[in-house]
Amino acid sequence: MRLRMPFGRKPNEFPSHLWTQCPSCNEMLFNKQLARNLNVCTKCEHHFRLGARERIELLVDKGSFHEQDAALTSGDPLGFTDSKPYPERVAAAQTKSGEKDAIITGEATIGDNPVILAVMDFEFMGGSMGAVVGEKITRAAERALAERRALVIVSASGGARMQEGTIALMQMAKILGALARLDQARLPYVSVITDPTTGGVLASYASLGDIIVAEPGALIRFSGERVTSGTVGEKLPTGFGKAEFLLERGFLDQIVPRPQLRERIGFFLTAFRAASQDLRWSL
Amino acid sequence: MRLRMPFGRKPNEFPSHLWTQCPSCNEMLFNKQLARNLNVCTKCEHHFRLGARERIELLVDKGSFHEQDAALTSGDPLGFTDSKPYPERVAAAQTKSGEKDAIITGEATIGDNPVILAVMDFEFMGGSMGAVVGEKITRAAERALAERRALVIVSASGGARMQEGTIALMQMAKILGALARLDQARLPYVSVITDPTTGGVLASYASLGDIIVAEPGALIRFSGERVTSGTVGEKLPTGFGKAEFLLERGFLDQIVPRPQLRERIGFFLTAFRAASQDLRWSL
Amino acid sequence: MLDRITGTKRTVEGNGHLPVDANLITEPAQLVSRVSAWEAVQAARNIQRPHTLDVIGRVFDRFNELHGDRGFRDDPAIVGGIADLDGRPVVIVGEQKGASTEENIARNFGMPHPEGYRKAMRLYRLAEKFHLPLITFIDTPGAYPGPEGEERGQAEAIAQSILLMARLQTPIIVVILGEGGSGGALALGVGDVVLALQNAIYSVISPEGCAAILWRSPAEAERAAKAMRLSGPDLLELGVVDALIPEPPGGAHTDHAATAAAIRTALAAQLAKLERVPAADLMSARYERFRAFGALEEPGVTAPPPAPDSWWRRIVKRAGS
Amino acid sequence: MLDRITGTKRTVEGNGHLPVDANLITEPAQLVSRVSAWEAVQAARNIQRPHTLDVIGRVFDRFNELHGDRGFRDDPAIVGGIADLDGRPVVIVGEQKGASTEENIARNFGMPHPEGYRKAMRLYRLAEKFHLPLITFIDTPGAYPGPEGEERGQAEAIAQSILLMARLQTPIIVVILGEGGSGGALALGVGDVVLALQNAIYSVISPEGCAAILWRSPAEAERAAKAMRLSGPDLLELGVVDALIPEPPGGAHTDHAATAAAIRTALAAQLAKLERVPAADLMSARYERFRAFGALEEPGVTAPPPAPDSWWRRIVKRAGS
Ligand SMILES: [Zn+2]
Ligand SMILES: [Zn+2]
Repeated sequence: MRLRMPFGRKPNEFPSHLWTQCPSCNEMLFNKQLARNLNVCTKCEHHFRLGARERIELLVDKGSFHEQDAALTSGDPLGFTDSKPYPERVAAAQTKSGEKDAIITGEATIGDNPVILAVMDFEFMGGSMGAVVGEKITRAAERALAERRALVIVSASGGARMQEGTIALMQMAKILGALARLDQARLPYVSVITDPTTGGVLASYASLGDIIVAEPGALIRFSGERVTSGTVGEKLPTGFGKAEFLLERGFLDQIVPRPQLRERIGFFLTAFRAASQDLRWSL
Repeated sequence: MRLRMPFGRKPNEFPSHLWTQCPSCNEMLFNKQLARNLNVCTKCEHHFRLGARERIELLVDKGSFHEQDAALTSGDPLGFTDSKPYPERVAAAQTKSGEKDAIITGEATIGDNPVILAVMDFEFMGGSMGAVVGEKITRAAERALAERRALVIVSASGGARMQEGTIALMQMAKILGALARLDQARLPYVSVITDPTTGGVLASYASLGDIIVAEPGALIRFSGERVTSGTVGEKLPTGFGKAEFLLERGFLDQIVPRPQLRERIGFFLTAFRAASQDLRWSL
Repeated sequence: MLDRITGTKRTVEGNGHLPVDANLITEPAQLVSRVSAWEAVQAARNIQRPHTLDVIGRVFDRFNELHGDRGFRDDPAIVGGIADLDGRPVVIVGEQKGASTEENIARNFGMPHPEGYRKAMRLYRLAEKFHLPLITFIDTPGAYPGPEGEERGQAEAIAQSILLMARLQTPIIVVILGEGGSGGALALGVGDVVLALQNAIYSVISPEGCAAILWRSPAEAERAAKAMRLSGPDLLELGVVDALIPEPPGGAHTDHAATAAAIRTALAAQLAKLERVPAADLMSARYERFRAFGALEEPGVTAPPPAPDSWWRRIVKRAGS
Repeated sequence: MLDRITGTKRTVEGNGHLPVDANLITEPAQLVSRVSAWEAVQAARNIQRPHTLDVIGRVFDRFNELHGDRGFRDDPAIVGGIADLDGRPVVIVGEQKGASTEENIARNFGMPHPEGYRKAMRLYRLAEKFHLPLITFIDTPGAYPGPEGEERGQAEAIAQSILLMARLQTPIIVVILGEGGSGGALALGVGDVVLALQNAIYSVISPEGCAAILWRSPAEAERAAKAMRLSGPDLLELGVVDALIPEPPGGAHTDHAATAAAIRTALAAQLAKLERVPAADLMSARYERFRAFGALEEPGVTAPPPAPDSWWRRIVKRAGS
């Protein structure tokens, strides 16, 4: 991030490993304090991106999370190479992040409601969805079905992972097959959309929740900026593709600030919980 | 209808009980020939309105129609009087038309498919929907359900009958309750919309067919012209509220010229017929 | 569940009322005085009358508004969400008028567009999926009659909404708060129990519209209002509403809190009954409720004898009330 | 039903092919020569290639087009309706490119808007209600990426369409005619059998888009096309399509009639098999078809042994093939 310095200060007063400037209000934020505030600007409440592990921490009841399918890693279905082979790119991303792929899944409780939780991480290859993301979400949905838990997915993704080609595309159908079964069984699915969520992730599970919430200011669009303006060449209105725009257009239930997410999701899950227990109404 | 005379002819050359001028192409049409052509202009194919009895004749397999619930007549739930009492208005309409109310229902076959058919008549109090229309359509739907026949409704109506107040409004819920059961049982319902269909009829059964077709040029809108322009005061585009506009806007499957209606409906009913017979697929 | 569950003179069998619960008005005779139809129209349209969000805030706990139709727009003229009623989660959908000119412009004077009804349907389905009771609040002059509404299928949206409510497999309570304008109201109006505030109105067309057509003069609206029998006691007599919720002496607009308290009591009592009714019985009862409307004559046809064990008796038995 | 019903190396158990029916190509080795990826891209985009309505007209009898999404607009980039295939009624939905510049403008170059996918969904539900087999034709550069598409929920419409196809209780055959562009293609692409014309392509992003992002230059599209493995034989090897329908020697654009005849033969043969499969088995098989995609490594986890009586065996038994 390029730092624009407040008037009268010199750059070296704010070394970037210690400070971050808020792109929204320009405030210089002390990194540790920013992290303590869940990566939300203490001045203007701008929501910075958040890693999957930190996200899980803030979403679940303390200590309730148990990771599943942690060992899954990507194959190389196409034998794909651009400037370097796909497996090398994955390995580099794994080394850098300490994670195996762009998603972490597991069981937890949220407001005492048993859930299966899947959280994407944009830092891992742009949160791109390949077979690992597809498999982990599908297993998550299947587990939710088997154990009659709710499913919560937090999306943050540039879309399908190009290096896995149509196999990445097929993950959309694979995941949605599992979501269809979950829906049939009347188990709740809450989709949480965070900055940024685009492409094949938005065009599949992110857009299908019984409840869909987004974080303030999140970029949410089907086409990447490049594609939309490049292909069609039209000027876009301000705020286009931001969460607030999507809310107005009818695609979000709510925009929920990060500190309220756990409580809000818990409220919905508690409200939905009775359904699967009332046999008079089984269809 | 005000006659505009073609150049050089005198009005008395075309006595109005023998001739009708086409409002679309101005051609003078000999009434008997017009009737033989199903009330469609022989020159420009403008579709004139058609009475319910004539409509039934052209829709069903020859001789297959048997009327049902023919004796039903309206009560006076509100004790309604404007310039004259409602029962007097009904009696006058009955005398003038020889019909009991604005709809005729019965069983028939269309292309050898067993159907229950309901046909509205705009000439009877503007095809308005009161309890008789509501009851006859509801019975038609219930009979279709009991006998596993398809339901075909031909609409032509100014909307709910004001003189029956909220009782007329309730007919919409009553009819749609029966249509919901028909849908649940996977029995086909074809809605045929003719000129004009507006208000509560359009906002209930006319808009809900598995297949919805309309006749060319039919006026089809939720609000009467008066209400729309009066209340909001906007200028309306040409063709607004005509069948062709509705087709473009996605609310009609097809516009079907009158002479092709029977065959077209028969095609759809034949295609849908297998469903109720295939037990592997019963849900 | 009032009439249809417990059996009253407005049901097929025509027997008398059971004791009235929750202080509801189920007989016009219970009213000390009866306002004129035109006074009811004025009261129902009073801008200071409690509107949907105001009522929701006072009647329910932890209301979480849900937005959007998932296809075109979030219509501000219809609001909805999930909240608790006495600790029990319910889905709420209501038409929303403004309490000021500014809010009325934002809310389109409570006249929904098609996407408003499509938002409502989305929430109806949510209620059904999770078996949450559905409570709707009606308060609209009618569906928006302008060209945009026509273009996006106002009639289709209303028809689908009525159809969906008719088949929705979860208990539904309808409350008419103010104006119940025609199809735009009925799109939220197909329920197991239909209640109305004492001074609410419900009509097939506005009195002004009726007067313009039948009397050829909007100035005859007062006369039309009377003829249409759109006031609370009229609707009660016609069976269109099952009971009236009493308003404070000066009218609902004089005391929002007291009005909300009466609504809350009524909802809690009805919901407690509805929740004991098995799904299949509830669906039959809802069907029969609307099936029964209509003043008809049918010479030569004798009415079929009532079934020995009718739908509402079954329900009364199972519900044990 | 090819692979999944009869069992091939691309199913879980990895056994060999059963005899090939309807002259379909189920092994790349059956191809005399293999065009380059870039040649396939050119062929798939050839404006003279047979497009959906042209194919429908030649393959089916008595096609009756059905219009509209019942909510916003009739999208000309998606066509659909009911027709007969060998006297058996089916529902057809397909993406429609133009055969001329004028038609391409009218058809938006085969790029559907959200209302196009919503029209498709309406027809999917119609097929399900009346248990008519569904046949879809894919031919699109992708869903329209412009602002109107975003505003009306392009992503939501595609997601709902995929979800609906995944659960739709009627047999589905998918045919990729030309370009299979990403999610805009997959919205019509979830079937029990997925076929492609020999020179059709299917990809997660256009070669140009891929090149622009990964090679930072659209000029590298040819290289990207090769790397993405988007041509017919590649898709066959990946299991993304179940079989290729052979094109005439000069390519489909040289002989529309022969191409249509090959499609017709393939559809009739597959449909005859699919129709014998009970609903529950079909739904399981469709689930497993897409469930199986993914090259994965999972250290420390041994794959579970195959179930003794797996979904496809059950189907083979019942279908008796
Ligand atoms: Zn800030
Ligand atoms: Zn003419």
